[in-house]
Amino acid sequence: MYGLGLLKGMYVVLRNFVESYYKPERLVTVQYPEERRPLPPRFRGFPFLIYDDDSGALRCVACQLCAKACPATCIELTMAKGEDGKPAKRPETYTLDLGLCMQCGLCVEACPFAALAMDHDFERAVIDQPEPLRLGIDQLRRPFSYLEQINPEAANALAPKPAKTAAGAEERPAKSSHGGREVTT
Amino acid sequence: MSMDNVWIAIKQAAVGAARDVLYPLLDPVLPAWITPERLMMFASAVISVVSILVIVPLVMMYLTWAERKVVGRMQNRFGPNRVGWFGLLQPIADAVKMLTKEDIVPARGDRFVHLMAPVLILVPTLLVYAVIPFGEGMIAADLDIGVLYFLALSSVTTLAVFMAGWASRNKYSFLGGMRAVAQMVSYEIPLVIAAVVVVMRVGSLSTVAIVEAQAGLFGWFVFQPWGLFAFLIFLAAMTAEANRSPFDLPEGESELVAGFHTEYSGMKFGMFYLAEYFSALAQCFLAATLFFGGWKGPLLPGWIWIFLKTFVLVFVLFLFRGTFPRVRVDQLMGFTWKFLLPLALTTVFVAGLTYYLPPVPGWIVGAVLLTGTFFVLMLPNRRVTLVRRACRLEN
Amino acid sequence: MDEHMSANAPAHDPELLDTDLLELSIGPQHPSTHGVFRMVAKLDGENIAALEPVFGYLHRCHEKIGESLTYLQNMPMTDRLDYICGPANNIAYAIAAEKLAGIQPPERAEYIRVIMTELTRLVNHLLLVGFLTNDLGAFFTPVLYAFREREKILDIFEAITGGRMCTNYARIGGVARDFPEGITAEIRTLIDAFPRFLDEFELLLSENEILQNRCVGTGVLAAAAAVNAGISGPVLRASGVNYDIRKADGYSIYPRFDFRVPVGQTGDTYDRYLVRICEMRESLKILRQALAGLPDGPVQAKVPKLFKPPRGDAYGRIEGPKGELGFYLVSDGSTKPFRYKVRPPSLINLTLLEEMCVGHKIADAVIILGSIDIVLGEVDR
Amino acid sequence: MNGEVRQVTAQDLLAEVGRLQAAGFDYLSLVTAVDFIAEDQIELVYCFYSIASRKGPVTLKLRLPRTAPRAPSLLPLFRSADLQEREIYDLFGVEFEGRPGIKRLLLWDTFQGHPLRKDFQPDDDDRPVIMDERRGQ
Repeated sequence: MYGLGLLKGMYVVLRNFVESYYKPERLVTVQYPEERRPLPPRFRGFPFLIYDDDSGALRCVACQLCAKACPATCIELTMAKGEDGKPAKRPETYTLDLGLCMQCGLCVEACPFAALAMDHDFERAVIDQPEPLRLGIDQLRRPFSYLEQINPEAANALAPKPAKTAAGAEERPAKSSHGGREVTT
Repeated sequence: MSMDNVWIAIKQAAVGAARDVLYPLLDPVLPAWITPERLMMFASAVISVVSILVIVPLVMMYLTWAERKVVGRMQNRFGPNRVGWFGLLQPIADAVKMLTKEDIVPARGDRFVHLMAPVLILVPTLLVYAVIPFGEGMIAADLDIGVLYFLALSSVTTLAVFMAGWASRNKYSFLGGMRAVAQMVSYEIPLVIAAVVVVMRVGSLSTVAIVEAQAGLFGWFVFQPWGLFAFLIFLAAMTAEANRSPFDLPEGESELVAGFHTEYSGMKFGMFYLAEYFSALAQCFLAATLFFGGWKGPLLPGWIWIFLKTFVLVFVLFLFRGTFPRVRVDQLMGFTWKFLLPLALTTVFVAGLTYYLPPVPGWIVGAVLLTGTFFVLMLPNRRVTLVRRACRLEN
Repeated sequence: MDEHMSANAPAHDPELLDTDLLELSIGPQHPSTHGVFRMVAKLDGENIAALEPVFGYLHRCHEKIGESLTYLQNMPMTDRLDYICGPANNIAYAIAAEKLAGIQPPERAEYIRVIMTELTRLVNHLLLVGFLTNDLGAFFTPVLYAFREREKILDIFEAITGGRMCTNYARIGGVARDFPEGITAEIRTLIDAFPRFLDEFELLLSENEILQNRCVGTGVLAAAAAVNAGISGPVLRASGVNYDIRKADGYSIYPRFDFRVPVGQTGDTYDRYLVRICEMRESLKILRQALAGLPDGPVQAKVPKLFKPPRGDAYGRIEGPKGELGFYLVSDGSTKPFRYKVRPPSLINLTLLEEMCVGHKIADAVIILGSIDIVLGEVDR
Repeated sequence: MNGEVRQVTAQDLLAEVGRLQAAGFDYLSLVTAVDFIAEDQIELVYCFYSIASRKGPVTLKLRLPRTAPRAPSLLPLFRSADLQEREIYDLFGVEFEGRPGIKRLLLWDTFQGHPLRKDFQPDDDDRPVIMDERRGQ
């Protein structure tokens, strides 16, 4: 009969209409600000610098590998000078340009010292824009405990090195599926 | 004083008050020829006009809210629920938005015609509510040519749509305007013939008489074979008249951007939006009056019945909007001239035939004749036999 | 204005009526051109007398940028090509680079890649069928049903790769990270629930008279013309040509899976719609077999940190959701590709757009374009 | 390059393609160009596949001088060459003979230069390439 297909269509839509009142999978809207969907641990926001909870020292040794690995060249950093004028193994300035960063995660994979990880903070909308989009060290630093909280799997892969940080990067635990040596630049 | 004519009592009280209180108050000021009776007549006219102008826009505003909630639920989402509780203030928010938006007139467009089009589309759709019987005796103007008045006015909107299309000096709106004229003119005919079927059986054009003729539950015309088919034709033609879903070609978003009201913004666009809902609501009211026995119905008072029936029909329009893709222009024309019109003519013939036959055999004869024509008429239209095509799976 | 189009103005002889053809520019700012694509149509009333596609509104010189980035840095760039099928682009680029350097990814990585490509095919076809009916005028209802399912798949992508659409997941020699725990169970529930959704979708659309009236017989593409025009993917198969690169090349581990290739009969818009629905069902079959056979082991082959492929060139291609997605890489021995060429299925599928649209109405041109399934990121690169 | 690779010259390109087409390679999948600036040559690469017999790619390579590259167009034989040749003309500046006309595919018509050539210098490093007329004023 000519109109049968139209009636079937109306049946499907009516069923969706009626079932949306008592079946959860027929009403899928998540009311965003009030209800929030849990973010998966591997979610890639903007990168942040990790510092050890106890010593408070940044794990970054200013080796410029992340800056070279970034496709969008959005990381600039300079090595600090020690008291005796010799270069010290920590960054003096570390700026990340949010306007260029596309959150691809290559910097985290390129960092041999596991000083970088991906944040879960995506609500960065602001009404006025006081500070420019370039984040400095103080806005980028986060404790290691924060990483354990948002991305436990990455945290145990980047477990803090038992030896002193300045002793040069000796081999970290071999099997680490996240970041570290195997991945090519 | 049953619930049925509570409104009539209120009106009479108000008119009485106008005579007793208002007239002595204004007597020194009024010119001599205004007698109390004339003042009462004027007061009752003002009351019915004001009541329509208050109730209908209110119902219409919450019709837009209901549409977005219902179509939302059909699509597994909530629909507006941010503005006010359950989104109830959404229509008010829309109205404010429409008022505050900048009102753009296209540079080389025809300024006067561009301004007149929204007026010409809104006024007739409001005038049309004068003949709709909201209840026992609750009708603004009980014209004895009610249905004719309704159909004549509702065809004026075609002109306004084309004016809008032409004056916007934009190719898309021009195409939209041309489509609108073709569609509305050709769907006017089945609409009128479907109404004529009922008028013929009742013998009067007055909407009140039509409702009176549908006594009792099974007295509704929709239970007659010819009444059912006339209603189906009326439903199809009504959807096309109001430019609503399967036939929303004049404002086909996907191809004509926004059809004839592409160049309209601010309150002018608001008036088109209002007019579309007003005419859809008015035609649902008329369908309820013609085929579902207006205010007739057990238990509940009359004016609740007509609103219930109209909202059921409006829900059907929402369902159309949520389900159907858009028909193409030539299929739209083909559907009217090759399917709706012949079917409408046979319905008129069957209605006339069964008038002379006794009720029960008449019903059967009518039903057989009409379903026969329905299937016969489907053959030329079924250019596409129901395609049961599945793709062959190879490796 | 050029003189009267007497040659192919079909309906009437312009000299008699001295009419002219209305030139209407559909796009680049148009609700149904799936991005910034423009068609300049010459209309005779509602019928289309001539139609000329205009490209380039989204050109970002992707291939020039590719030449100034290293092989790994190009990987996140490939997400932005056909931004609906992120993982498929990554995997196609990885396959091409591996062919260039002769690297063989481990077993588990191959299985993960098949699973990700097939999930991407589902995402793409869901989006296409939804928006095709939206162009037809079904006001967002089928789209939202399709998006409800697509969101589930995007959540899986986000759990695996960290990004919903910009996944940056494949690496030269394997994939970036292994599956997190519990994700295979999640994929299995998705696959088990999917056929029920597809049946409901077909019930809503496949026998809908208005959809059939509009789609059957519109934009017919003959098989021979399609092959000659280099058209690939579901559009080619809808015209009756049984050519699927997963079967033809047998690349990666597809020969191990038992699945069929849906082939249409007449090559009109309705066939293109049906082929995609059947392809979704076939993808589910592949996903079930891939999940069952998922081995353990590493997900990344031993690839040096500074990846320097030997001199030479390689053309790697996969059966992307839109057609044959290929990468032609020329290496001069440095860490950056000397030439980085993308073979865009969306662009080449548009070769015969004019022939398919002429004679139809504007409303048909819109759904023909919708049924070809183009994404402007890939067309303009 | 996997599959069979053949070097051809401009003169016998059409004959070679005709032979391939006769041999069942009816699907021209890829047409692209590579700018070998060191050897001062532009190389056109054509990939052919056979639909029926599902045989692998046969690649034809054609070397052209970099200064005024001219190549016979495959459009009369393969419609799929249409847009790809327009793109090569647009980004590499290779003239194609034997086709009704050629227009830039991606860039606007008044754009000067061919961006994918190795020696292409954009107009202003920081500002995007400005259109010709605006520069005229």
